[in-house]
Amino acid sequence: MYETIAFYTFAISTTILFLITVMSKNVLYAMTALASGMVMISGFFFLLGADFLGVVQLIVYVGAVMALYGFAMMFFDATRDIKEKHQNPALVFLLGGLMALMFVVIFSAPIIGDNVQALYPIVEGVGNAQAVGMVLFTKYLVPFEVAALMLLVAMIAGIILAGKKMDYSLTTSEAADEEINVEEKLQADIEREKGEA
Amino acid sequence: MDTILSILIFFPAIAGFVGFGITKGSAKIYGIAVATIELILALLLWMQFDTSNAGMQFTEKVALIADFGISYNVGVDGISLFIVVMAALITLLGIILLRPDTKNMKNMIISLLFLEMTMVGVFLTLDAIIFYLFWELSLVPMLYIVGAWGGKDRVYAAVKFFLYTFAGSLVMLVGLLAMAYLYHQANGVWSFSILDWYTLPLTEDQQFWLFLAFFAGFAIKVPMFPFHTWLPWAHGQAPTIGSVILAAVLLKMGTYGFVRFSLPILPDASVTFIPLIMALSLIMVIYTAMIAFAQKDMKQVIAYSSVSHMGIIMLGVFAMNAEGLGGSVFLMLSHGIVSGALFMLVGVIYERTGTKLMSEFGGLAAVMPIYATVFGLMLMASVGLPLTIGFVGEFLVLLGFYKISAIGTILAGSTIIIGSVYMLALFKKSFFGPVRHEKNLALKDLDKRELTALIPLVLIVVWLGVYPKPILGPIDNSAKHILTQMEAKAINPATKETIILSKKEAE
Amino acid sequence: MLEIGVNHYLILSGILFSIGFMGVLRRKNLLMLFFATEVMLNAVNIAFAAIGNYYGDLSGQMFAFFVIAVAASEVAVGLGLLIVLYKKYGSLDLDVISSMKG
Amino acid sequence: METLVYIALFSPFVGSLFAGLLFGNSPRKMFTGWVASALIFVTFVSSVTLAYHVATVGAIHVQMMDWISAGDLSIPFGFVIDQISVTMMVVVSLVSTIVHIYATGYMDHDKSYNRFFAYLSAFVFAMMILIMSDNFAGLFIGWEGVGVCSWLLVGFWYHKADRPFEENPSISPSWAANEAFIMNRVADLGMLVGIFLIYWNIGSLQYDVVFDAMPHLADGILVSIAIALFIGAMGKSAQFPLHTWLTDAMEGPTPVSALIHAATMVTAGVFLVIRANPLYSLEAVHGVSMFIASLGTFVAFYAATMALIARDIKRIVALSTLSQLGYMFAAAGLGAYWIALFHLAAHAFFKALLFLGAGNVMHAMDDELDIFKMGGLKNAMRGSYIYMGIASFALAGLPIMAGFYSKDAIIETAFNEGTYIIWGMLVITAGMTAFYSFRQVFFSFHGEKRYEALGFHPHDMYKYVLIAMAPLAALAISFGWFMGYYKDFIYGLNETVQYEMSHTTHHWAWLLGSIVIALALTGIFLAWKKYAGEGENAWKRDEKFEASFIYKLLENQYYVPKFYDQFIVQPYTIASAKFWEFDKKTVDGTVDDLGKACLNIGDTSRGMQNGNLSSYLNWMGVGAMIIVIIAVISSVIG
Repeated sequence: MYETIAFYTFAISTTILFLITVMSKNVLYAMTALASGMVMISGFFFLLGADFLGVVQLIVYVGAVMALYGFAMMFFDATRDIKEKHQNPALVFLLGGLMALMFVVIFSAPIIGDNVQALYPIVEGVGNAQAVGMVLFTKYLVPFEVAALMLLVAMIAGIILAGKKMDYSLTTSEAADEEINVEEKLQADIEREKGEA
Repeated sequence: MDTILSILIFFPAIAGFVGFGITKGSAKIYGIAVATIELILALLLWMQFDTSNAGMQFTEKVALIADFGISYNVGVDGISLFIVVMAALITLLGIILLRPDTKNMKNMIISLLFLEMTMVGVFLTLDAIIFYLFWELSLVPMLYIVGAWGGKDRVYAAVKFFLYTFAGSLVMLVGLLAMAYLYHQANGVWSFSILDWYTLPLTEDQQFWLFLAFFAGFAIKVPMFPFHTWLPWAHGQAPTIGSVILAAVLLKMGTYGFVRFSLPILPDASVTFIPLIMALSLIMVIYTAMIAFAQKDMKQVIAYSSVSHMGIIMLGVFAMNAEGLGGSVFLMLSHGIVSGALFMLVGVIYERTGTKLMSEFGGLAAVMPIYATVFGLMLMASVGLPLTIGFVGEFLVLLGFYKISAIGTILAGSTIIIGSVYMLALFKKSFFGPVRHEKNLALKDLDKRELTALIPLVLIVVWLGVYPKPILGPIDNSAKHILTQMEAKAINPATKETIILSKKEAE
Repeated sequence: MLEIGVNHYLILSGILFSIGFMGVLRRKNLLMLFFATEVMLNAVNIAFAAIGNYYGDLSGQMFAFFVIAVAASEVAVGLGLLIVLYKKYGSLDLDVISSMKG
Repeated sequence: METLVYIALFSPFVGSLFAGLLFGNSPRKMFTGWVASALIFVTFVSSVTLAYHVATVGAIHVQMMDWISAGDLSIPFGFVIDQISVTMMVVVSLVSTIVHIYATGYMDHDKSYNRFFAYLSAFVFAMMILIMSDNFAGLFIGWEGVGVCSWLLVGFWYHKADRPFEENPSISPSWAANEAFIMNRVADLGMLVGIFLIYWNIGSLQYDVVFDAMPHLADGILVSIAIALFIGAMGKSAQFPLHTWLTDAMEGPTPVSALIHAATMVTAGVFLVIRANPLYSLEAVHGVSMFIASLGTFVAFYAATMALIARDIKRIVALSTLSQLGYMFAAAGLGAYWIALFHLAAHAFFKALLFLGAGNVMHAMDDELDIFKMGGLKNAMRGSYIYMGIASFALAGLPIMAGFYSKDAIIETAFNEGTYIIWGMLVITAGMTAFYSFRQVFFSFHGEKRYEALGFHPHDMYKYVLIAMAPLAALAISFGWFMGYYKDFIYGLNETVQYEMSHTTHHWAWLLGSIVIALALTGIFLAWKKYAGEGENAWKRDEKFEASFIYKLLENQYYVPKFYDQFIVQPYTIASAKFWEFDKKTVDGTVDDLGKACLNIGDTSRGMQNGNLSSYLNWMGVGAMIIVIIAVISSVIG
């Protein structure tokens, strides 16, 4: 019974929070709602018996990722409301709604899983963290190491991209830049001259 | 001697590569030399050819992708032999006729040599994938020839030619793949060998769709009405050599495809489709002949007349008896020779005057008597005068098709009337009457270069008109062979009834 | 209705995914787009975990782990790029950053 | 004897090659004409020898080589020399020899003299193939061959410009040549169909095989074959409605008209019917034969009416040829094949003579053709006058002359068969024939010397030419005397060619003959009265008559050429232009539109690539949606 209550509580709250994330004009609100949504999601994991995953969710998402977002936002002007031009909002809602409807329709049908064999069954009597560890470091060792490497690479990339000088374009050469964005270039030049003056 | 077919196919290509290293001035000589050697090889093949054997000869087979049954597989029979010889001959004469001051002569020669490889390849290969490969490759040099040396709308014409034929052959490719798939289903192994396909039994339904797929590729190439409109453009814009090869050899690829693929592989569908083919061919014969009459440009007259004659060839292919089929293959050759010569002749006058409009000429017979004589002879061959090459094929085709439909034959036979109408109108407008323009009085008659290119064709036109046996014999053998295969393979008794192997047996 | 089965989780996951999807369609600000993708990733994670639970298999969780790992690296690199973009254009609005007009 | 056959066949070919290949492009060389003439003479001599051989020993059948063999079809180059072909050979080679010699004089100022002889000899060669071939395909070779030579020769003076129809009904030599060729091709198609029918029903094209098998065929097939072959014959022999080319073909040089369009080629149709006599005498095709006879009679009458008022000297002769061809067809259609053949031979002699005489007149009058501008030439051109007179007497069918025997026999045949309408029309036509042929003679040789006012200085042809024409004159007079011998000769061929008058006809023959002679004499007398007078009796133009409807109708050849122009040529031209338009606009246009549609779709959808990531995402979303929807639908369906 408590599972039902918990599920619906978490479900309703995540839905609302994520809707706020998606619809809010204010970045800060959006980020806050996202972070809260993440926390709520970890609740599902606990409900589903994936304790370790829930913890990781909390640590990685709510802790690390949100912190990163937080830091990143310092570079941007986060206080101002975001102005966006919505060309055809109706279409967006229609598509989103349709998508949701589809998923509801699809998943309403009972799942038939008789012929599915559990490849890595959950070992009875062992805690979730242990079970995860056993699978992760045996069967999924190589992907795990690759993921680790990927994270390392991502970290280095993040540092380099964010840490370079402000007036230096990393992604494009100057020549190509000129061709593509003559106007912006001109404006930037004017601004720089102003600054020097 | 065992590898003579491979040599025939690849010698021009290798020579083409070597040609990149030739100096500009000697390019034409080089081209003539290569084409001569190729022709000699082709003639050698003919000498070695066993005329009593109706099947494939000189076969070579090298597996390329064994898992999918794709192999380099070549062979020659009575039908392909002469088309290859003709392709080699026409290429040689075309190169001879090239003006020495053609721009980028070297590139032209190289294009022509590559084109020769693809042409010979198409007619000799027995593997569907390799066939398709050569089939498509042949577009490329032609695209260059039209696009680089053509008239003022050359790019439009070249692109149209390329895209149109390419679109059709893609559908054909689907058909080829489906065919291989069906073969795999039936036998458990992949094979793209046409000879294997000949033995594969197919239901009528499968044949129906496969026929349509093949039809898309071949019909556009032929070109059958209503897919013919690329041809006048291509001819109108192509340089002389381009038109000559296009009309003489490339169009024959379409009808050859029908003979090699559609008939023996899909006998029941071929019979089912006779009414459609007949209707389209008759429209081709009559409608395009009338259009030819309305033309003002000499070259366009001949271009449309090509379409008209291809209609007759198509009728012969679907006559379902040895007379018609043999006749249509012979007509392919004769049309190649005659239309090639006619395009050369138009090229000759175009070089001199810079125009192809008939209204600019008149009275040329008095100014250029030899030219007029050669033109007149080719014209007579084109309208199917007995004792010229044009008659034999046309007569046999009409004779053969009479068994299928008397009315159809009478309508198709009107080609001898309306064919002479547009041809004689052309001749009258350009060669008869008073000389209309002062400047035409100074025109020079054929020179040595042009005579060298044209005299062999004249001789062939007369020789094969009087004594077609050396060529008709092997063709007839192979045509009967194909019909035997068809009859053996046909599943519908009505088909067996339509195919007439021998008249005596039918009675 | 009261008995929470795998279907419930999947439906929820679908709805959340659709919310994220809507965000992706609707948002013009790159940062907000990132948020929307995070929503979608999380929605998928729920589905993984639910299915894994349903079959008594750990593979679902494993995939969820890797999704989280990928999400983390994506954020790291993506934010770096965002910063570079912001430096270059002074804005994160996609309507401003449209240099690939064909 | 075989060698002789080949000599007869190929010596004209050699002559043609000699004149054409060696000297075709060089300036006029008199000896080419003589060499060609000599070679034709060789043919003549061989033909006569062969005729003797046929008469004494029997027919000769030779096979030279295979021509076409495909499937079961096997066509050899084979030649058969029997009574029919040898008759034709002798006639053709004799007339050809004389025309060749005549042409050496007639064409001696023409710069294309050598070319002329190349064509003329080539024609004789083709004609020989036509006659001698032992199968229908070989016949067709000759058939088309003579067609081409006729095209070349009618269009010999190709440099002449087109003139409007009102000025010159045959427009120009090149136009007339094309007309002749194309109209013949129409008929050739019929003949081809006949050949196809024969092949698919009998399996061979050899005459002997075909005629042996004929009686066993179904009636319907026989009738079809008979009709198809006769359509072929109609074209070559210029029977209505394919007759207009013959008068226009008079644009060619006169020797050509004499040889091709009077004596030989135009009789090929008659020859075909005679050749196929085992077919046409079958009971099943009686209807077709009757049709042939009726059409022949009609054409005889029809052409004669036009000849009554024609002004062009060559046209008159051409129309009389047409009329006489009608007689031949009447005889052949009624079953009197040998009489038709006999008339063919007789006609060849006197008509060639008539034409050559007309040629002399033209030559003398600087190519003036209008008989209204001639008159009183008899003193200036005595030789030609005599020849023309003889030929006209023969044509009119006066006693002793060749025409009397042959034509009278035809008329008798019509009586004998009980086809009295045909008989009546033929008799009337005989009267008209006499009138128009003498009208022409009197117009040109008697009466006032109208040419003097126009500044002509006529002079007769070279002596040797006139002498060369003498054999023709002799035969025009005497050929009929040999009718009995000829009958014995040709009866040796087969039964169907034999034809005997019934007893009653024999009984009344004297009366029938008298009627014809009386009518002919009346015709001549009328012509004399009207056109031969001098001084105050001299002929004057009758403006009122020339304005009458009948005159206009005849002058315009019953408006048949007009009809062809209005209802065939022009619609064809317009339809061609329309088709071209259609081809460009609709057929090609559709293809272009397809290409343009692709281009436009690309151009329009290029807007999607606006560089805005957000809109890309939207498109992606739409795509994802579509995929999901498809997935749902397919899972529901399948």
